Amino acid sequence: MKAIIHIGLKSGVLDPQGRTIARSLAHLGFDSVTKARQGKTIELDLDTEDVDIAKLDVEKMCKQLLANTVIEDYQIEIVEQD
Amino acid sequence: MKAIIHIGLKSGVLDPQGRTIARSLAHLGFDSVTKARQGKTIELDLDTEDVDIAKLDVEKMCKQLLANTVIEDYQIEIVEQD
Amino acid sequence: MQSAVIVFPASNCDRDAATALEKITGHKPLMVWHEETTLPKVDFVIIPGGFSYGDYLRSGAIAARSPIVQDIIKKAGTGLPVAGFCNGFQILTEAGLLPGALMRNKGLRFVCRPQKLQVVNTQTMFTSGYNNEEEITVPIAHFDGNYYADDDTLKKLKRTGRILFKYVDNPNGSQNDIAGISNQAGNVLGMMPHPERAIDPLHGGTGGIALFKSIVEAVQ
Amino acid sequence: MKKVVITPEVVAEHGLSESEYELICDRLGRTPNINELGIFSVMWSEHCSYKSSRRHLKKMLTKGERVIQGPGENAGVIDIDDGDAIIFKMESHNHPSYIEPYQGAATGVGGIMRDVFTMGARPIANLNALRFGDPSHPKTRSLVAGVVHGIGGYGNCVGVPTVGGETNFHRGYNDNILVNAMCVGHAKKDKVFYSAAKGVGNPIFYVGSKTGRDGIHGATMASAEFDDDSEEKRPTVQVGDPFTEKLLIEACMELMSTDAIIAIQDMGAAGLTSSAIEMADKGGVGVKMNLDKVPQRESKMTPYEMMLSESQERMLMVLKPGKENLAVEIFNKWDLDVAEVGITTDTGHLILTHKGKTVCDIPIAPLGDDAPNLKRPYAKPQELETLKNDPVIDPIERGTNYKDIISILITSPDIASKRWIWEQYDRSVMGDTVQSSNSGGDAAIVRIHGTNKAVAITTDCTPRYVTADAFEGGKQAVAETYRNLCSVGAEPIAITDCLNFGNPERKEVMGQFVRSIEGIDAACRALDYPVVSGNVSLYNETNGQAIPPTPCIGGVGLIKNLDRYASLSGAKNGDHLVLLGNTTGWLGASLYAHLILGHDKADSPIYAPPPVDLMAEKNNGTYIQRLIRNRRVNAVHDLSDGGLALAAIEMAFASKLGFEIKGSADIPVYAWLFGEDQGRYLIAVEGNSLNPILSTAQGLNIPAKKIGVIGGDRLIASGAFDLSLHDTHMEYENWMPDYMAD
Ligand SMILES: Nc1ncnc2c1ncn2[C@@H]1O[C@H](COP(=O)(O)OP(=O)(O)O)[C@@H](O)[C@H]1O
Ligand SMILES: [Mg+2]
Repeated sequence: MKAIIHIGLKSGVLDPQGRTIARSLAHLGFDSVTKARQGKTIELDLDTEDVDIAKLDVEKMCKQLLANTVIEDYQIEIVEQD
Repeated sequence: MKAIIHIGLKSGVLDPQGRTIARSLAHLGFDSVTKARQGKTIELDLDTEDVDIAKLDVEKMCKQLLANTVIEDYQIEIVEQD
Repeated sequence: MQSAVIVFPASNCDRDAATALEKITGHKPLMVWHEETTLPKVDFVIIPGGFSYGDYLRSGAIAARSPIVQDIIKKAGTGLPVAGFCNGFQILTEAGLLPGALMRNKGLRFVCRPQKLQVVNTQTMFTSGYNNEEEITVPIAHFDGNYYADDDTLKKLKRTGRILFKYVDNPNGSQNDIAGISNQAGNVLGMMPHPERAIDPLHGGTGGIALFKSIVEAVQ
Repeated sequence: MKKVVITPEVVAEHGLSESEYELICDRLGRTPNINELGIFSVMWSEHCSYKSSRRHLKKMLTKGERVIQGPGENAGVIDIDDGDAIIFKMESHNHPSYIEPYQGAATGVGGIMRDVFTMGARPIANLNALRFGDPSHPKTRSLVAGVVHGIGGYGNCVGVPTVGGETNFHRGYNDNILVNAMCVGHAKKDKVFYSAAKGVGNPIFYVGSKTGRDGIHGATMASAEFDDDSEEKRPTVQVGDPFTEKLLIEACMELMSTDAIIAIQDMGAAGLTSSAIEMADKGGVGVKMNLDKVPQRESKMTPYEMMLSESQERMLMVLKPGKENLAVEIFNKWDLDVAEVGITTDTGHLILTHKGKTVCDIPIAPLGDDAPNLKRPYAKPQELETLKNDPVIDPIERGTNYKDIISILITSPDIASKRWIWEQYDRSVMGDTVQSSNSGGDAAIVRIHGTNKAVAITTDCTPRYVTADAFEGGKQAVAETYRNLCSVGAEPIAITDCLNFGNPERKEVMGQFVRSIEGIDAACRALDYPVVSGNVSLYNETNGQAIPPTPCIGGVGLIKNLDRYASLSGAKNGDHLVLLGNTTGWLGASLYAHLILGHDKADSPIYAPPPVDLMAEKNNGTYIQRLIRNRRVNAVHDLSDGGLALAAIEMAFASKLGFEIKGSADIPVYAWLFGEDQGRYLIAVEGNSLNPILSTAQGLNIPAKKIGVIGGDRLIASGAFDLSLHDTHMEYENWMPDYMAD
């Protein structure tokens, strides 16, 4: 099984990277871009059968290590392997 | 319209960040994790109506700036705003 | 000899590079702002270290797309000597003037230390002042100095003598211990260590002096 | 936006007492609205008003021959000759660093740099004084990793070398870590900028980043009423943007090179509120601002939010009329926000308008004049016993051997090498770092660009001593910085401080605070070494458990000629080792007592820390400076934690040479090796210098004695230990990497 975790800054938190990317795209002439935000994804290969257990587990991982909930939000996506 | 760009290291390129995450999770007792990879997402707000144009545009942005194709792969996802 | 140092937003070794150039060549370099579209007439260009654009997105990525770099790409193609140190190296790879990429250090930490290097090829305009296989000490200070290139590129770099400096005790995971490389034509150098911080016995030692002297010799 | 009714709960939420609230109503002649209440509450908070500490800080020595500006401005300014000035300050960012170590520490570094460059100085060096909990505490490792990463992440990007600092670990900091950051900048004496907004009718400019809802503290209930989902939108931790900071430095420097600026002030704690009010108050003017002009990052921001936001990388300036376009051009060039937000007036009031309405109108003077100035009760210190050479503390009697003792000391978290930390800091950017953490030296040395002179900088505090005796501990912290500066050949000039304590409402804590200040002041006066800036951080306490009192001192000295300086790394084979200063074998509150005798345990008796003889301190330090200037010494190290044994070992590590030393008959060898008598230096000197040094010392009344020689690859103390230099060094180097590894 696979878990994909999307981590982004909470809304309202300054995102200097996103801001700089947006400006730089504008400089390059991509004027349709009104805003950019940067986040990260962490993809985990999990050796579990049970989706529910996996979800709970990954939730714990996010809280304990992967995300900093003071400034970040996260979303978990579980993908059953093909 | 929104574009979400997922950028990850090409397979074969060493991902020390991912490795460290996997190791730290194991240390915390999450022994179901067999592998971790870290990537980034860039979310763009686009002031365009046309999905196809948006796609082409974002493709260009990726090639010109957002991804370094020597080491990175990217995937573009276009989301029509709700 | 007339030289130029390019200044990007949040370059921070621009002054160091200028100080080194002035000390060794006796001439103050021109400081050229990144928004300029053409380089003034110079014999040599330094792309300095620092955190251009905060290193946001990827180190060197945004700077590599600036107007001045487009002109540098053009002129480097006609033989203008260009050297990039640290962030400058990252910019040169992002701009495609040098092959490969600089990834996050293997230890996932910024490293600043006096670093032993081996000069691998002394038959270049940047290294002629060194002895073959000479060991020098030059400070490093970077987060993304882990040099990566695919196998073919690595082989080619080696075969054509384009690896100029190697680390003794690899600090960042670079492939083949690569610390600095040149382009095919030999007029573009990129290296992670900071030779401009090694020109003064009181600060960083003197391991960088020969590099600047080699360049002066070559362009005069 | 709903109108907020000012109920007693709302007042209490703002941390204002009933009497404070009455005073506000009295001064206004009416009840305040929510914006006004918010402004009073932050201006009268402990952080801005120094209400518990002000009366005590006032006692400190703040004047001296070289002092251009003492406390009261953004940072202190001292004269270092030739038209050069050094501007410096230290500040805490403790709580934010505990909540979010990376961003907390990073914004701490950003904030202190702004205090320095707002005065016209280009930052040339950063230092950091860190205190973490016990290494075995589950949070410690990730806090260390995050804080160090954050300090490096910010300072490295801005391109200012981080040249030194100190790091302690103790269970007393488990829930309250300390992150104190110091910045030193250089300016020309006639180009120093101040914050007094003199003159009426001058434009007020806002520059830097946009304002968001960052770090708006407290008052959650009251402000929640503005907007139903404002709570969710309000991050309590600010994110730092070093890239913008770097641009802000360059833009400010560019504008400062013209004559456009009348006054300038960074927006630190309480952002726009405190910067506007402080500038107006100092200049004796009123201020009128239109909040619609404030660059905003988010939509629908209220006046309350704008005034209380702590968004980073922002400055407020008063310009000369006619210079507006110049400022706009420069800030545009650097891609920064710039906006004319107001004007200075003769009303003496702070008037704010928003969407055409006046949303605040308060007299400025009372905000400062009436600010609470509390007289908190404090406990008297306790009597302590002395501990010197009692046979029960003899290691042999206790059945341990010296090899193990050295091993314990050398791998103790406070002593072990901090390479893991400082290798993450760019120490050599700017090309003027002569000595930094990697020399293991006592003070960092940073050259003034383009000259042959330098400043020496150090931070010190030994909380172990302050805990036992706050007065002696306060003295000692100052004296140790003095000694560290003398050790590199600098003339100590002035200090900054960062006073970290628990809850001042507790008598014992207030006692520690007051006594520490008295100790600091005693040392400053005796050493002619004034305080020019500083910061107080109180309430470092969780569940009634206060941190060990930690008055951290940052000392700055001048090296007039870089041809003559010293470090602990210059010892040569065959050099004589000479111990300067009085040795009695004082073991109370020593590292040996804590780690080997177990005196750190909660129930063990508290012994007096080594007293600091300030006369001797001055005398000895002056002599060391003279020896270095006359090139009489190859290496110098002051004696501190772990006494002579550790000083000699550290010198051996730095010089890559062993030693052989021998004690005297009158002091037991363990007390001789590990006693922490103050005011002492270990020096390595060549043969022909030995006798002149000893005899001059005698003439100056300074105890001086040859105790051994440098050379070989063994560390030998007769009657105690004979160790491998290499193995001991590895132990010293490996503790921290091993600890951080997993
Ligand atoms: N947090 C830190 N940042 C930078 N340097 C540090 C830090 N902690 C310790 N160091 C460096 O490690 C060395 C030893 O520190 P310390 O034992 O406190 O020195 P001293 O006792 O001479 O004041 C010094 O060079 C100091 O600058
Ligand atoms: Mg110490």
